[in-house]
Amino acid sequence: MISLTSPTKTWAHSWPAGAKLAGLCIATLGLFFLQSVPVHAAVFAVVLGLYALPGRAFFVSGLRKLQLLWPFILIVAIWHVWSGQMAEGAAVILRLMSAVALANLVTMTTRLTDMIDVVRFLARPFARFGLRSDILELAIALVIRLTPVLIQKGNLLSQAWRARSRRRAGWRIILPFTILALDDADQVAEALRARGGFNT
Amino acid sequence: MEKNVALIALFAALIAALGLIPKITLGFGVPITAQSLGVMLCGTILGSKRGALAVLLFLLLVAIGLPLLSGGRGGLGVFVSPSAGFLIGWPFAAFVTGWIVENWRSAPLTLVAGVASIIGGIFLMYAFGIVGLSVSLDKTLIEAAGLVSAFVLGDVIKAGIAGMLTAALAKARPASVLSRADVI
Amino acid sequence: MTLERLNIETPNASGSQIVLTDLCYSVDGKGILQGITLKTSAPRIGIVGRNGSGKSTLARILAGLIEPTSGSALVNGHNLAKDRKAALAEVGILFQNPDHQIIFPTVLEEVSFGLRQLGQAKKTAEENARKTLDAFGKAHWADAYVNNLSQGQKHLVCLMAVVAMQPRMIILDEPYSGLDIPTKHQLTRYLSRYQGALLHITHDPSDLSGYDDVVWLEQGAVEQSGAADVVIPAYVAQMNTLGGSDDISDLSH
Amino acid sequence: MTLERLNIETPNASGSQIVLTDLCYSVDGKGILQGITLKTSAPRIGIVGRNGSGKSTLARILAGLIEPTSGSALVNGHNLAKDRKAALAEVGILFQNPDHQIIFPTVLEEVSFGLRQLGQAKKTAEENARKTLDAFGKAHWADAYVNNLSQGQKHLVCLMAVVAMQPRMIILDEPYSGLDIPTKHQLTRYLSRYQGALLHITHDPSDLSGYDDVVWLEQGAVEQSGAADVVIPAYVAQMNTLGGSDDISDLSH
Ligand SMILES: Nc1ncnc2c1ncn2[C@@H]1O[C@H](COP(=O)(O)OP(=O)(O)OP(=O)(O)O)[C@@H](O)[C@H]1O
Ligand SMILES: Nc1ncnc2c1ncn2[C@@H]1O[C@H](COP(=O)(O)OP(=O)(O)OP(=O)(O)O)[C@@H](O)[C@H]1O
Ligand SMILES: O=C(O)CCCC[C@@H]1SC[C@@H]2NC(=O)N[C@@H]21
Ligand SMILES: [Mg+2]
Ligand SMILES: [Mg+2]
Repeated sequence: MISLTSPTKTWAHSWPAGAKLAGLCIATLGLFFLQSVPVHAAVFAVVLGLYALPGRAFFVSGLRKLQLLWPFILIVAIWHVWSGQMAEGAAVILRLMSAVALANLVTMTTRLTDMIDVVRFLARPFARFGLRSDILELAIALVIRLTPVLIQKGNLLSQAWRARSRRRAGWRIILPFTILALDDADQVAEALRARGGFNT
Repeated sequence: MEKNVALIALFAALIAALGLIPKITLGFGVPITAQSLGVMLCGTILGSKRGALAVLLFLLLVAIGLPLLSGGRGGLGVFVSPSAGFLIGWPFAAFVTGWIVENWRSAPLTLVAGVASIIGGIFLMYAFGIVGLSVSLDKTLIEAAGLVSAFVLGDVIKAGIAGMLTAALAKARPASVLSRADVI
Repeated sequence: MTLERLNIETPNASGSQIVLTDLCYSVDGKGILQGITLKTSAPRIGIVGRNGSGKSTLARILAGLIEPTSGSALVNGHNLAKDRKAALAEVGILFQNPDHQIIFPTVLEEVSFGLRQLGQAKKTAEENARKTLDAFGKAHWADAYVNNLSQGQKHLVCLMAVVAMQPRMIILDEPYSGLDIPTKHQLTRYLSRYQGALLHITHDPSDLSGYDDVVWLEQGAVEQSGAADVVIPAYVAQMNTLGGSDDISDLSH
Repeated sequence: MTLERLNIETPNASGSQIVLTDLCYSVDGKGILQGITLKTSAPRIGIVGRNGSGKSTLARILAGLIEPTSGSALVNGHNLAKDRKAALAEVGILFQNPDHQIIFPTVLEEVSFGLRQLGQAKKTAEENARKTLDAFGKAHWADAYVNNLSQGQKHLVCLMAVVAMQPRMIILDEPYSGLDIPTKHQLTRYLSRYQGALLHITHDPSDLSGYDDVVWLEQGAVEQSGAADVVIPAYVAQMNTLGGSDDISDLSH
């Protein structure tokens, strides 16, 4: 599975992931205290500038991710035009786009392994409640490894349905699919135990 | 221990796989997705704790940048988007759904799991979703509730499916419905 | 319905006409099958080739489960990816792993599903499913939960589900892997009685004794195809040579 | 660490002492293994038996993955279900399906995981994992994604992950099913060089040529055990007889 990290290398790729995330938190919080439309517009322009710095490919793929917001933007726009509160509407839309764009920016410039390091760091205080960071890391690896396997098996199941039916598979294959997942869990548990499990 | 980790990881993967069932994006951008059925199943099959952990693990992977939400979305952006309230509600929904199935033993499992899914996967989940929408779109709670009503029909059907699936599973493989297994 | 394609003891099976024209299939731009052209109407066809050579993919195209990226695949003149109604009458497919095939919790539900899809009413479908179980001497399995069956037993359930629909051709994707010797013998016997065509994917050339034609795939293309007694020896010779060398297939990415 | 158990070319493998005493295993009151008593320290042991006879269950008990319901299983004097630390040094297991065994997304992570479990530091573990890849001539696989590998390649990854841990015995649960001929030859060759013991479950008696002892299980009990050249012919004869009859294993529930 390919993570959403951008293949275009930027200078931000080498910044510490923890700092980027902390910065993102503060910036997002800040956005909710801003009310002025010109300031929001300026912020959004700066964000777009950040997207433009690494080059065209990065900019385009970043905008494509923002595109997913158009239904929200449309509905808020219609709403505010109808109620006549244009300024509030513009602020809401700009804030939404800036917040999502900034968050995506961190995702696009942070490697998966760096993210996992942050997770390990953040998990540390929870150790006293029994959260072991090695187990958490392993669980992350397992999901990354097994999601494609499960999806492939799901595809085979729906083909098995189609092989005997003129219609597409309905919700009914979710039962055998769940059983596959449960079987896989049994086997993975054994594979883990066979190599030491968590007690060594 | 290994078994619990494997189950939690596999159900996180199951939610991810359900994201491939084509989503329908409504007028206001939050998709109708089979992934919320996955959340209900986590509760009804794995039970409260494991179910909630599986959903949390799934969200953690989304947050660190894997494209596991329906339509191949993911990353930190979705947690500040209008969907965020729902996403935050997911683990609570799974927990409450699972808790009800664990503790309400006097009725047939189809009914219990179905009703539990409605309480956890609709009432509770929508409470979170409505707050999220109202914050992110700057609407009142009532207005946000109006938007969310578009999900009701689909989610009632999903709750029905979760109920039937859980009961069918309990018949075919009793040991695998952990929310009802007496050794936890 | 009688199990006419199964019951007749002296095999005199009839083939289906398979016509593949410059067939290509790719996923995400990665070519999996390339320019396959083939014509056969033998009643017993084998497909051999190394792991990943595209055998299962070809099988799924023949069954109409996936559509070729370019080129065409016709079975008895039908494009089965488009014409699903014809597909059900033309082709049944036995997947390699029964866990990927079985959809319902009990044996009877599983076997009658396909019959209902053929348009039979619920009662008729169940009756006919029971007849199929009977023909295999497995009437007592009707209400058994599939999950309690052993691997070999699950395989047989899948086979019965396919046979019940009486397709003109059955595609078998490594039907014997993981089966014990007696089960394998018995399945072989059931299958040899089948009056329709069989298209059998296998890694064990001895499974194909008595077969008419064999297609040998290599990296998504036809390496050789024709009469079984020509292709099989060539295939076995090359496989043994490769087995002597030390490369476990290249990893060129 | 050197791969001493792998590198020596002239096989002179040493066995592990396996002692099973009145071993029983049941799930939900259903007996799966019954009263198995057995003692062997042969370096090459085969296990045969019909589908559902309990072979994989026995393998899991020997690897210490599950505990016998009653009776005892000792490998070189250790109770491996209890003593998991000893288990890692004593037994490695290769499952039939590599997708059930491979835990990590990349080859290096997969191979080094077991070494870290043995207590090696992250860096040492990675170095040793690379050495193992090297010994198999697969150093360039280190960063490959498992999902892009072929079936045979995944099998080899599993084998390398097990071999890296240098257990005294490797249990193989139908390691060749679904593999093409060359891959099978190559894996056979890698395995034959292994200096530890091998315990090999298979449905194909020819996989066991050159083996010392064979255990034949039937419905959860030992039907016959002893020298391979005694047990295998008896087993094959009975399987062929059964294959001639028409019952495809009883379903007695
Ligand atoms: N959906 C898919 N996406 C990407 N690659 C695929 C997909 N399906 C198959 N492949 C690749 O296509 C090739 C052919 O696969 P296929 O399953 O047809 O091989 P096969 O001949 O049946 O092998 P085996 O003998 O191992 O069963 C393999 O390299 C496989 O990895
Ligand atoms: N967890 C379980 N619950 C119930 N029954 C089980 C369980 N595990 C195994 N069995 C049953 O125990 C029997 C032995 O299974 P096992 O997998 O050991 O057989 P096997 O000899 O390895 O067969 P095969 O050759 O098909 O791999 C089978 O009848 C199986 O259905
Ligand atoms: O953005 C996403 O992908 C997830 C959004 C959450 C969707 C919610 S969950 C409850 C409700 N029912 C649906 O089908 N969708 C919403
Ligand atoms: Mg195949
Ligand atoms: Mg087995």
